[in-house]
Amino acid sequence: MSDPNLTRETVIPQREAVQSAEYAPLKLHVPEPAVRPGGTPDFSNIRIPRAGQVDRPAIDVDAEAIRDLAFSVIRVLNRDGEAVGPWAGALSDTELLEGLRHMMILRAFDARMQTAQRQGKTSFYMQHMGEEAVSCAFRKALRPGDMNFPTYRQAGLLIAGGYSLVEMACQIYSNTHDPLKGRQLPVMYSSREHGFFSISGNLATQYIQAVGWAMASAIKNDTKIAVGWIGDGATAESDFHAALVFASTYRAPVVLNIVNNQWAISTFQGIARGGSGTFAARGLGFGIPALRVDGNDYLAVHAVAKWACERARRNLGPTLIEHVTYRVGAHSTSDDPAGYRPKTESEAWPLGDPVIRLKNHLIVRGAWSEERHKQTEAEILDTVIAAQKEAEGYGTLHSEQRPSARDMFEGVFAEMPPHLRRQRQEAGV
Amino acid sequence: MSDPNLTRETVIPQREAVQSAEYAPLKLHVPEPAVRPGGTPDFSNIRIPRAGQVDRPAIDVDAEAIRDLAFSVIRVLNRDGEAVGPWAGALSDTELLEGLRHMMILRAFDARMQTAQRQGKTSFYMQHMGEEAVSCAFRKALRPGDMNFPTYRQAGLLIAGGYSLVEMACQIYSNTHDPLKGRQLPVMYSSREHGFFSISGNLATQYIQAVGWAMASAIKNDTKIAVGWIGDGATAESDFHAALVFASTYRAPVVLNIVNNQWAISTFQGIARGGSGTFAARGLGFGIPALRVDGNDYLAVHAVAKWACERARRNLGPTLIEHVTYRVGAHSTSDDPAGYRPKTESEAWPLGDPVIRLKNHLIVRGAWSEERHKQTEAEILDTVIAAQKEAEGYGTLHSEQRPSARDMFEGVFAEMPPHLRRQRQEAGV
Amino acid sequence: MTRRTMIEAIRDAMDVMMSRDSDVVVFGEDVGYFGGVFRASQGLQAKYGKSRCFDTPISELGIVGVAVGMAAYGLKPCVEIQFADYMYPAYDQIVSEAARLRYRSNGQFTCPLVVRMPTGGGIFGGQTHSQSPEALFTHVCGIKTVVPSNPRDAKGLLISAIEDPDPVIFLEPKRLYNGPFDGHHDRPVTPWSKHDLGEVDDGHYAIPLGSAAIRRQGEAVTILAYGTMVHVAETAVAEVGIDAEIIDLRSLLPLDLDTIEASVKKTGRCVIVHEATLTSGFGAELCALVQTRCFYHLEAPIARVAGWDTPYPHAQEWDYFPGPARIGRALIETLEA
Amino acid sequence: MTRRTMIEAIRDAMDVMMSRDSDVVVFGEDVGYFGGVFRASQGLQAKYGKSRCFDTPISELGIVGVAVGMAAYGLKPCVEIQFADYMYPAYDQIVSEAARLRYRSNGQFTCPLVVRMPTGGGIFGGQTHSQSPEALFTHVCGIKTVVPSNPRDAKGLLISAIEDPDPVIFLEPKRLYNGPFDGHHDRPVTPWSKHDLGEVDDGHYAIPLGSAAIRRQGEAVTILAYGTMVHVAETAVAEVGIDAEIIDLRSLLPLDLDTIEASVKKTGRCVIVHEATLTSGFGAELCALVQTRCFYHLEAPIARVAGWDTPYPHAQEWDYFPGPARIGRALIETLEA
Ligand SMILES: Cc1ncc(C[n+]2csc(CCOP(=O)(O)OP(=O)(O)O)c2C)c(N)n1
Ligand SMILES: Cc1ncc(C[n+]2csc(CCOP(=O)(O)OP(=O)(O)O)c2C)c(N)n1
Ligand SMILES: [Mg+2]
Ligand SMILES: [Mg+2]
Repeated sequence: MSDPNLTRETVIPQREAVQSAEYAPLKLHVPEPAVRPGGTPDFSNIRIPRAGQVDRPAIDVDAEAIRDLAFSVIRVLNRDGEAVGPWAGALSDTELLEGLRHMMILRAFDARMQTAQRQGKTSFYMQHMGEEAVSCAFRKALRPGDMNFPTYRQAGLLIAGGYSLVEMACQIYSNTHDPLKGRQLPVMYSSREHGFFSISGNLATQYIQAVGWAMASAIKNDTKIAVGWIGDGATAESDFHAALVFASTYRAPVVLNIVNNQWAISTFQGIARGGSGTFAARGLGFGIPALRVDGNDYLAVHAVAKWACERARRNLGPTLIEHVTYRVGAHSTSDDPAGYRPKTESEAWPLGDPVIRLKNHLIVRGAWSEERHKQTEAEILDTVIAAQKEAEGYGTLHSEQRPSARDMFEGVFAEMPPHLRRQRQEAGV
Repeated sequence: MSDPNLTRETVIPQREAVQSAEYAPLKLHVPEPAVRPGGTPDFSNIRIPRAGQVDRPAIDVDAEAIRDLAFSVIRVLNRDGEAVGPWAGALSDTELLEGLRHMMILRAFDARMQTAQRQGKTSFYMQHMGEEAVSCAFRKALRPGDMNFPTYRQAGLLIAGGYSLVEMACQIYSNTHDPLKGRQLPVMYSSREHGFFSISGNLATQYIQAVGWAMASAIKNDTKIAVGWIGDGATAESDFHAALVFASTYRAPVVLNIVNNQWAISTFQGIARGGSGTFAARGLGFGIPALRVDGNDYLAVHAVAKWACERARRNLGPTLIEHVTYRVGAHSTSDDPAGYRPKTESEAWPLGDPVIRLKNHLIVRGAWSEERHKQTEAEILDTVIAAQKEAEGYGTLHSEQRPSARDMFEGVFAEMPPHLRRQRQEAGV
Repeated sequence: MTRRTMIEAIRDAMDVMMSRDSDVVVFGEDVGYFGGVFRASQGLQAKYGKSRCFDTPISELGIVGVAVGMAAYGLKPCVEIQFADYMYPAYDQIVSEAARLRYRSNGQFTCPLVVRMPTGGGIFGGQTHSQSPEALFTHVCGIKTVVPSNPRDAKGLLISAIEDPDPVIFLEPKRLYNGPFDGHHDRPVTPWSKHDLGEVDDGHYAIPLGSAAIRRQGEAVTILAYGTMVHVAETAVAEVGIDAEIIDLRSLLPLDLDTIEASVKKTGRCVIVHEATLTSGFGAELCALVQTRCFYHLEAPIARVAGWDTPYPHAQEWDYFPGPARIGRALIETLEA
Repeated sequence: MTRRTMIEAIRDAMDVMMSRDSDVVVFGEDVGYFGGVFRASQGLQAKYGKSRCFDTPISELGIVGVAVGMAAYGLKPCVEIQFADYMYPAYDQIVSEAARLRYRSNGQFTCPLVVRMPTGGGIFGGQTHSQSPEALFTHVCGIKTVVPSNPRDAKGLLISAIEDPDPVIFLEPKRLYNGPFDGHHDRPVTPWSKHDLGEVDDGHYAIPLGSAAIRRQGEAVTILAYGTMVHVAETAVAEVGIDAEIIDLRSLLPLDLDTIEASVKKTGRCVIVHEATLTSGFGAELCALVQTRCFYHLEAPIARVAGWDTPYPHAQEWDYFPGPARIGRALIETLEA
């Protein structure tokens, strides 16, 4: 098995000497990450294929014919910042510049909101640091009407989809302009208009719903497709299995994304993955074409997304994509990774930083420069600060300006049933 | 993909012509079995490899190295009744005669109980017709202390494990000697002593428990192993996924069996299987060695069971086995297959009848004859009838001799809490 | 007007709605070609095609999960869980997703979904074919819970459920599928064709969710019941010869509290009957509501007659089932209290 | 005797049991190396090794499912569900398996299993980090349900739960982990080190399941509460200046009905408080039991103060939470009724 993403744990020999006659006592195997706090981060065992090496099959290929793609990594940007190989060449300078901009906005927004949370303006925040390319690039493969079923770490879908930063901040602040009326935890956005399904705090539940939405589109002879999102850790949940079963059986027009950012809170990916080598491998058990892509390579993510979406649109059925990336920040503002991984592990991550890699590529292309980058960074910061300020004008979590207790009683049902009316009365609102 | 078990449905080309520019309306794909009632049964599209063709790998083989075994069928008995190939040769005449006997007892017992249900002596029954080899042969690969987590169609584990037919019948009759005190539906046996876990009416739930039991054995440095059982249809359930995830991660000493008898009540196996070709393929997504075996071939099932159990005992981790067989009878006494499949479909089933095949093999070996077979059949019938009569002496479902209402209140907890004592009092028992 | 069994009435409701609204889709285990193990969807695949009525893999999670996605898209799925006892794998999708979607998305996404499931005992189904899990739904805000007791109601309520813009759990007492059940298992079964409520209007009609039906007017005591227990209560009342008022709740949430309150205030006594296990059953909520609302009118403690707090046993089915005798005893005690 | 937070007391209970009994194993999401997101199992892996305390994949079904298998083997698993809101995927394994195993196998297989889970709101966790699903457990026969309100009880009850031969659901009010909560979110947090019940005995001690504790003796009205609400009720009583008797139920099933009955018969009035949504909450069962047992002693309707029948909102957390003001109002109404 060629697995470019092997952590040291999986290299430990699985075989034990076969003993005769009597059996030796059994032992429980508990996978461990290569390094723990105090150790020196080391990803040298991770084999990353050179950019451009992996073939680009026809979209109507058989899953079996491309099973190697579930154990490799599709990459477009090489070390020199050039776009190479069969998956390159789909995006213009303008498109790439837009992509860079989206990632930079997401990063700046994250930084501001992270700080806002620390300042007590809201209760909670989750950032995307290191994973910006995945959602930003994927979004550009979609068409109006397509629907994402995201987790909490795909705000790039909103930003690249043109959703307003002010509305995002209002949701995070649970203020009077919060489109979700203060009902949801920060970052649990919802925007039907922007093809962004309401985020559930429960992991994985939305994955099977994406398949259902796609089946509905097929039932209605529509042309829209659905996109499911899940983290590496959450693939262990039941809904993941249900999604693969139903997608495979009904050949649903859905793209099923796994964002493998190496960690699930404090738990390294080896616990959810077990002995399969990769998460993409899960798709092979269902006859679903499964690809792995360099999630820190904007061009690669976009190219693979395009390929998979085209399959779905052509009624060729589902595709499973594992985005190989790294969660640079803490899991959320409630987490401190220093307790479970070396502090500098992110610096050792071999796939680099998605923003810097795209920036370098654009410079190599002659479409960008360090100066323009700095300038843009400053501009973007201004934009983000302005949006934040505007949102703060509508209140922050603990301010007086917040959704009313009345809003709490609305929307449980389309029409409020008598018992809830009585309760609202009792609450005096 | 070479799938010897393809039904016609999967042969329909999956590809549609790629259209340009605009997209054609999507369509929902709903798999259909090859033939429905009224049609002529036809399994000609099922490719069955010749007996003896499939290699027997070392038990410490890598899952990846034997992935073909998930798409083939391990068979030992050929058309001429000879045992051939690398999986043959493990069983003596005596052992094979014992195996034949077990299958014949199971079949005779089924027939009697089926009739008893029709006579109103109990509410419900489920028979094994056509699948006898699977559980009877597997049982002989186990050692004392090993634990099965069966479904309702593995009574062969009990019979081959020496459990008393009288106790089985008493459970079915819910009479005064029912070891489960009338609490369970007929055939939902339990016998810890015989390595047979309490059957749940809920499909699949016991699959993950088998993994837990095996993990416990490893935690305690024990040498016992666990065996999980599930039907083709039930693999779609969540517990199946959980079992594969945990078994893969902790390399649990467990054998995970899938009994693919082609049907799940009225639903053909293609609905649960989707596009994967086989059920064994599911294991590949987890790095779990996965094999398919001719479930109507006593010798093949036993050989594969031995191989997998040996892996587990040597701490080499889980194995997934798909037993390819056919449910000849109705799903249960509440079902009539005439509503969803051709009446003569079972006769067309290409893997034959497990009892006849083993009988023929023993005759070819010179260890058996038609006469002795008939004689044994008669003897067995007597034994079964005697057991049945004895059980009926302890009552049948609607007779006066049945477990008491008091038994209903016992055993909810180790010690009866006050509220249940009050309720028992209220019931006046 | 046609005489129909409860299964026929349910099938008719789906048929009417599928023909009126192409967004209505029906699926579940064995539901497509075969028409369901209780035959509720028989003929619907032949009539409406495989993409409107189909078989699913055995995954209750998957069935409800895809239904939630379809409902969010704009369809109106009406799905079947083969037995209520098998709804647990779908419980997360019901509670955390279907029930919450409108609220958490502030109405951007909604979930007009019906989950049908056969409930209750009386067919020697043992612990996994007999459960009545209604209280596990009534505790969950954002879903409605309906339990019909006869073919006429079943059709009208199911049509309302399918038309409802929010998720509805539709519990079908399987012991009533073929006829009303008087609680005496040893007596011959009466078919629905012999019962008034087996007369079912043709075509479309809706019975609003949240309105109870008074099955028997009376002055002495109020009986609150639903599903199978409505008929068993009728038997008990006839047998003990008490002038009870029998209220068939029909919908547990929303609940027709006005009808309940008016009745208990009139009779001053109340007996609640359900087949589910007693502790934390829906009877507890009814009891709590009645004692608050009618405290000063109550002349006796409210009694609950329910399944015992044990799994539903196989052989002792009729020891478990809260039959006419137990209800009768509770009625007499309540009147004598 | 050591001053301990509730988390420390819980950890200590597991530590004591793991050292006494090598069959006790502890696992769950982030439970192993890191010691759990609330740090309940911190240090246990280092002390007892990776096969006694370990991380699991994110599958609540899998966690409870393997625990059932382990318990059947003979181990005593004490597993953590990261938040009670995430127990739904495990609900089938709890209801259909853990709760039924002893019964359906007639004692051949048993399930000595503890499922710990943080419950309740008060930390701005929104609808998926604030739920109190106790009523979904009390309706299920075959499992016990425990809710401690302080470190001393938490340790003694958890030890009893681990030693219990049957499955126990152990609900930990997360708002109490670091200190008692008086219901006034705007006041500074009191740590457990300042509270009597933060004094926790060292070593092994057990508080039997099924015995309530009277937190305050009183004559005017009985308050039934558990978990966080015990402390909030204490505040309310102090604020309205009423001589209430406050009963901390500690275990909901088995329930200490004798203590409840004696108290309500003495006071003649009863207010029930819980954080879970009102309808079909455990308060309904308490209300039903009290009205039956104490009917002739009751001088006022039993009142329930509970979470509203809406999902637990984020911004309106304190509008949702049944705080001292609402409890106080109910007390006054009950006294004036
Ligand atoms: C059903 C459920 N179980 C547990 C949790 C708690 N939880 C929140 S995030 C998380 C880790 C998820 O890891 P992964 O899927 O890899 O996504 P990532 O955070 O890395 O993007 C856990 C365990 C939850 N939200 N839902
Ligand atoms: C959780 C659950 N869902 C549904 C059922 C109803 N049911 C009983 S058997 C069955 C079909 C099972 O088919 P398969 O797994 O192939 O096993 P087989 O009967 O063929 O041996 C179904 C749907 C159940 N028992 N449990
Ligand atoms: Mg992750
Ligand atoms: Mg089958």
